[in-house]
Amino acid sequence: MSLQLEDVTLKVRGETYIDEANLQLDSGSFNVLLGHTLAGKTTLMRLMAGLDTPSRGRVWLGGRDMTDVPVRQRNVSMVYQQFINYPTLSVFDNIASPLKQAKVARAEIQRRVEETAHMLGIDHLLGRFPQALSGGQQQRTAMARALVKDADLVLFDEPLVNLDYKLRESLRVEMRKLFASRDTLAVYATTEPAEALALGGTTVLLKEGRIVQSGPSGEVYRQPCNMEAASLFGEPPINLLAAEIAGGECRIGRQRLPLPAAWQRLAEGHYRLGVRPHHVSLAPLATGEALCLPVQVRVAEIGGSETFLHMTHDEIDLVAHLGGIHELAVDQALEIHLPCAEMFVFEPGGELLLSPALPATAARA
Amino acid sequence: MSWMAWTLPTASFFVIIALMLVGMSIWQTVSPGHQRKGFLPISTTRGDRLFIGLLAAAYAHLLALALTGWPLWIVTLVCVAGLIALLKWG
Amino acid sequence: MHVRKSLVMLLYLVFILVPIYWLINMSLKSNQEILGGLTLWPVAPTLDNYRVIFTEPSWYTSYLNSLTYVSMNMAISLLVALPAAYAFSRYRFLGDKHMFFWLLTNRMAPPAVFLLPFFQLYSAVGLFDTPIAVALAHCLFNVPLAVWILEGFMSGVPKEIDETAYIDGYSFPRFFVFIFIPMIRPGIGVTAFFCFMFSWVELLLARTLTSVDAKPIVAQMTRTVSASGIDWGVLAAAGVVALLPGIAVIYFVRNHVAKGFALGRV
Amino acid sequence: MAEIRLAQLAHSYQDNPSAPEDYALRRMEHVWEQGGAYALLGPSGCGKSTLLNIMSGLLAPSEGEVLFDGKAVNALSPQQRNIAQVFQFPVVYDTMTVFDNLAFPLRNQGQPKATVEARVREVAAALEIEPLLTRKARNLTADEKQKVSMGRGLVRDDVAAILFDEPLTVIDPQLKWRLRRKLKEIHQRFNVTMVYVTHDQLEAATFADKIAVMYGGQIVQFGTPRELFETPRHTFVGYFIGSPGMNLLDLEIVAGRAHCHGLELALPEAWHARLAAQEGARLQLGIRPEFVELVPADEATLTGRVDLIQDQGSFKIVDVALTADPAQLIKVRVDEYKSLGEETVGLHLPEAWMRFYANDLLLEISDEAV
Amino acid sequence: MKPYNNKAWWLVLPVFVLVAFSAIIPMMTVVNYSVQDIFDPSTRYFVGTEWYREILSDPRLHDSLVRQFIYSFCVLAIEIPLGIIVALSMPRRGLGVPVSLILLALPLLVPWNVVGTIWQIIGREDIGLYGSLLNGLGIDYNYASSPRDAWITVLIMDVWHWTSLVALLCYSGLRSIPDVYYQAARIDRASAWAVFRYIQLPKLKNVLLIAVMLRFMDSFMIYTEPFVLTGGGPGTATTFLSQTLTQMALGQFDLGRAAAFSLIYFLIILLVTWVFYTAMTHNDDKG
Repeated sequence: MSLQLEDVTLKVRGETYIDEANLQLDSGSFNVLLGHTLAGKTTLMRLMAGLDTPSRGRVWLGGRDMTDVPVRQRNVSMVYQQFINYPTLSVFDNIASPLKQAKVARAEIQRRVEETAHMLGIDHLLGRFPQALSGGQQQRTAMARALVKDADLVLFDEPLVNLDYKLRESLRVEMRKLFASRDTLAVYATTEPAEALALGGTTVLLKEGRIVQSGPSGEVYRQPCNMEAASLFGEPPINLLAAEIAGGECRIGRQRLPLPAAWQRLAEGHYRLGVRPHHVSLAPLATGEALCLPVQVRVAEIGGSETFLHMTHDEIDLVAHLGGIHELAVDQALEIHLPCAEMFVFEPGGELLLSPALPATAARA
Repeated sequence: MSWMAWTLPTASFFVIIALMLVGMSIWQTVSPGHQRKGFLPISTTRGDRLFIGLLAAAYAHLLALALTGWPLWIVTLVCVAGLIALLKWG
Repeated sequence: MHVRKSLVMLLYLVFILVPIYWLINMSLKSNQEILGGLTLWPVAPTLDNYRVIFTEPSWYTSYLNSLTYVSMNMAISLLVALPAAYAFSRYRFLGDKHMFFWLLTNRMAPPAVFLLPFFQLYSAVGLFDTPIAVALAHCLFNVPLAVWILEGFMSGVPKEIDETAYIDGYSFPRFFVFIFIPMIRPGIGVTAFFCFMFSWVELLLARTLTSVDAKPIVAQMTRTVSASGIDWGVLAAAGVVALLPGIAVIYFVRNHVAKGFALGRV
Repeated sequence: MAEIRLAQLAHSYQDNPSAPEDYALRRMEHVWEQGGAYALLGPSGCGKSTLLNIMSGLLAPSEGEVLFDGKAVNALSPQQRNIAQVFQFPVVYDTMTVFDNLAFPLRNQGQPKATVEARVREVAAALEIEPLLTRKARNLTADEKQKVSMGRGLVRDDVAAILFDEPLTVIDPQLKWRLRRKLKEIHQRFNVTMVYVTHDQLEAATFADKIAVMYGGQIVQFGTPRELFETPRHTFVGYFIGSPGMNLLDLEIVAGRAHCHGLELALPEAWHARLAAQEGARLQLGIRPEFVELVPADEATLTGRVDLIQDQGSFKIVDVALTADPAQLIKVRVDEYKSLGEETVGLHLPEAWMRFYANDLLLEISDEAV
Repeated sequence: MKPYNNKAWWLVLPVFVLVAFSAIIPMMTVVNYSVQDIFDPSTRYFVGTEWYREILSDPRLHDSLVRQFIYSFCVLAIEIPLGIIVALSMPRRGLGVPVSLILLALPLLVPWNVVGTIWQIIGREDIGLYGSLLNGLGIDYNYASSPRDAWITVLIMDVWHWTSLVALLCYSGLRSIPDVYYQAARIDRASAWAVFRYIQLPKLKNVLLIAVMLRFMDSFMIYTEPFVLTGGGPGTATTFLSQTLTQMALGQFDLGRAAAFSLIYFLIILLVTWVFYTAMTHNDDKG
């Protein structure tokens, strides 16, 4: 079943929570809402579910106008960030509750609950009560309840955020597999760009109640429509540098650099350059043009196989995500190389002018 | 109902109070008011201001009865004026 | 630190228990011994006082009457307070805060003069001298309290539970009865205790709204005054017996009370 | 400032623990050196918060001792140990302003007014909460509150150690970067021992110089992030560190030689001998996804089909199902521009990055033997 | 943020109807009475605000009002701190919890007239434990003849009767404070006083609001216990507002005057309670 939002706006007492959202999500697709806390992700999902009614605009589900249909009469389900289960019901009864309300036959309930529980690996816990479970098990119970009834629309509101890192990693893969074989429309809210990428599907970028950009996740990541989108989607966030092109030079801070060939076409004036941290290099590039900037090391965060290097150039904060381990002292002076081929160029207003070429075949599984 | 010992003045008093409540409800429904801060030391809604006004009026009448020999209708007039001022600027 | 705390608690419990002990002490004495002089424990213990209470119909029926209206009051209070508390904990609506305060103000009416209107009101609707009259009258102060306590407990339940239930297809009444009420059982236990307590010990309204058929224990006790003076022993025994249902109620809800006190912001 | 030593420490929440499972913390010996930045990493329920609370003195261990600079402090309260602790969820004093919150630990020590003022300003500047100083703490957002909680830990300059219990749980990911960086800078400036509890390996690795990985109430490995990454001493460390974790493949010994899914491994003789000597134990080969190489199928030792590709932006994770055993997935980390279809691929496992485990523990072999 | 939904009124309606029935109708009746001189239900004359004027200048009202305010102030000044101290001293876990809960609740379960009776006996200098104890110690104590002793006895009786309520409410408030707050305070080296001032007291605010209001209202309307103990005496030492009112209403059967009195009484309680309520809740609205 497809979902369409048409000029959906939510205002409560003069305060705008969602501003003219227009969105078309296809049947059977997996969609990620990505944005900071308070960007309006939860609100948008509540509008989709029918828990709230928009102050303006329409919500269409499968071609039917559902704006004023109460949530009970829509076939949706939702999983919350908090582990929401009925504490007085056993895991079995928790999962069975939507089926019981739908008056499904007893044997059928038994079969479907067991099947769903098995799929999520909680079939041995059916007799227990939610309080006796670990966080991961509680959230699996909540997910099972959402999946058992074959809803047209399943909403996940940051379901993994309160779970352990490793558990998150494995549930993420499970989720992808669960939905790969269903024609349910899934919407998943998260604050983590990496999660949005890992889950695949479509990404919708939200900021302050506005939809900034939507499209296939890889595409949105590699071709953000503006600076806002670029900085929302990326962790650590993309480096942004104010630059001026004048007199055949590119000026960044006090630094004057020769103008790269790729940018010859750009008119003179002010621009903003964006470069993702993993494209920043400490060594000169083997191929292609690069901007070379002197920087001072602020701090080097060393992971197992990678280093996050925080630096400043003329009061501008920069981050590099480097493969391998680089032990660098604070205040050490360095030169970094920013490959022009991987750079985004934005107008001062934020519109995208140039972006790196997409890989020849954008592979999708 | 005779045991309730109704009199015309008290009946009209209650009718006025009831009308005020109904009026305030309609007003709030038609054009919702919000909490705000006026000359009163706390931020109030319209309903709060009405309550404060009525309570103050009751006390004003009692004080007038206890301390002065003024005719009560003067006090009542002052209170009505005060109530309106309170609703508008309180 | 802990010693000092326990000492405070112990001293306070002694302060509380001495008068209770004195009551029990008196109930086991004859009137001669009570009035004869100070004895720290019954010198000639007697159960005569209790015998009076358990054999004279006017005594034990008054117990039953009291229990009847107190149970009715608990039931009515909870029944009406549960939905109202839900409304206050989940929604904002026209005049909600004023309504809440108005409910509280109902405890402020000085009972003495309201007795007559009460008497006339319940006579007018034909409820005078029935347990239901007392039960309804006690709602005046118990319902606001019940709403207030329950609202605290309900606010502790995340609203996402409600939404999940609606998403699952529950109607509001089904959700409320089968999901929500079981979740706030401790709160209901605590509320029931407070309703019981205030209704059980109240004297003025209970005495005014009843005469013969529904006479409560508190009114019966005031009749121990006779021409020969107060029958202290029987009065004390009646007081001791009057404590028992309360202790039973606390005992039954003790886990809920302890847990309820732990959960709620009563 | 202090070195913290845990001597023969064990803890059980039961009164009479008998089996090892009864212990939340199994007997351990451990040293946190003065001035280090450490992380205590593990899944939930592994005992890391228990250990933290024992060090801070909120919990008394049932066995063993905690020593600060060689002095046993078991009997001392948290205030006497002079440590600071930041909790998972923000703890602020609602009715105080942010300034008073930060000044609270100093005022409790009776510091002079000028010192309090100076320290609070310094810490507020470091945490970027200066504009909030006059606000009431109750009106802050969750992450502002958490910054205030951290500030209360950082404001005392005489502490023996600062303990962090998953302090960034409530913080937005975008902000986590800045805060972690702040903490690291603060560590470098104040030179105070910091122990940071987390379940997030990235957080641990970026914050700490050395990480203690906990599993089932034990510290299974203590080392630099690089050591944990390159040479996990326990399969759990291999699985838990790295995203995704280490690939683990079962080995069998056939005629004295190590085989993996029917193929004999190309290894020096000494390794075959070493592995064969462990026959009977559960033998596993571990290799990091980062070190598995994709090669044309005809040049490879193992082949498989691409099962799933996860785009992570800067790289991709490819799950390869082995031809010999499609249930066995091997994860490979590849460059963001590498294009792949649903084809059969070859895998090359470089010998230098292969690690071997017997019953989950790392097998080692001295260099001369190879 | 709670959603705005006027349908919620349907849920409040039963409470509204029930309480309106037993509150608004009697209240209206009292207002009606207060402007009339009533001899019997059929013989009544409209007198306007005469009763109010008379009562407001009646010295009996002034005296008992002052007595009442002093009494209520003392009740709050003793019971609220004492209740908090007792709640702080409650055991936190184990068997002690239910045992102390039950023991604490005992005085609350004693019918109010029995409360008076107990103290009437226990305070007697001939046959009561406390009375004879005090006299044995050389302190001249007799609540039946000394106004001061009577007054103190009523106060102690009230403390005995009601402090448990404050303690129970505070205990529940204290239990809702997560342990981590105490841990943080220990680490910040907070003194016991600071823990109380900055952690416990703020969390107790809500329960204290209700405790203060309940205790204020009930103590302001105290009737049964002093009536049983001394009948308001000796003299008028323990004649509080409620008793003055009852004497007027029942003793003199002066319904109109009594009604006016009780409305003035009601207004006083209303104002004081509203001030408490507003002072303690209006901070929440900002948060």
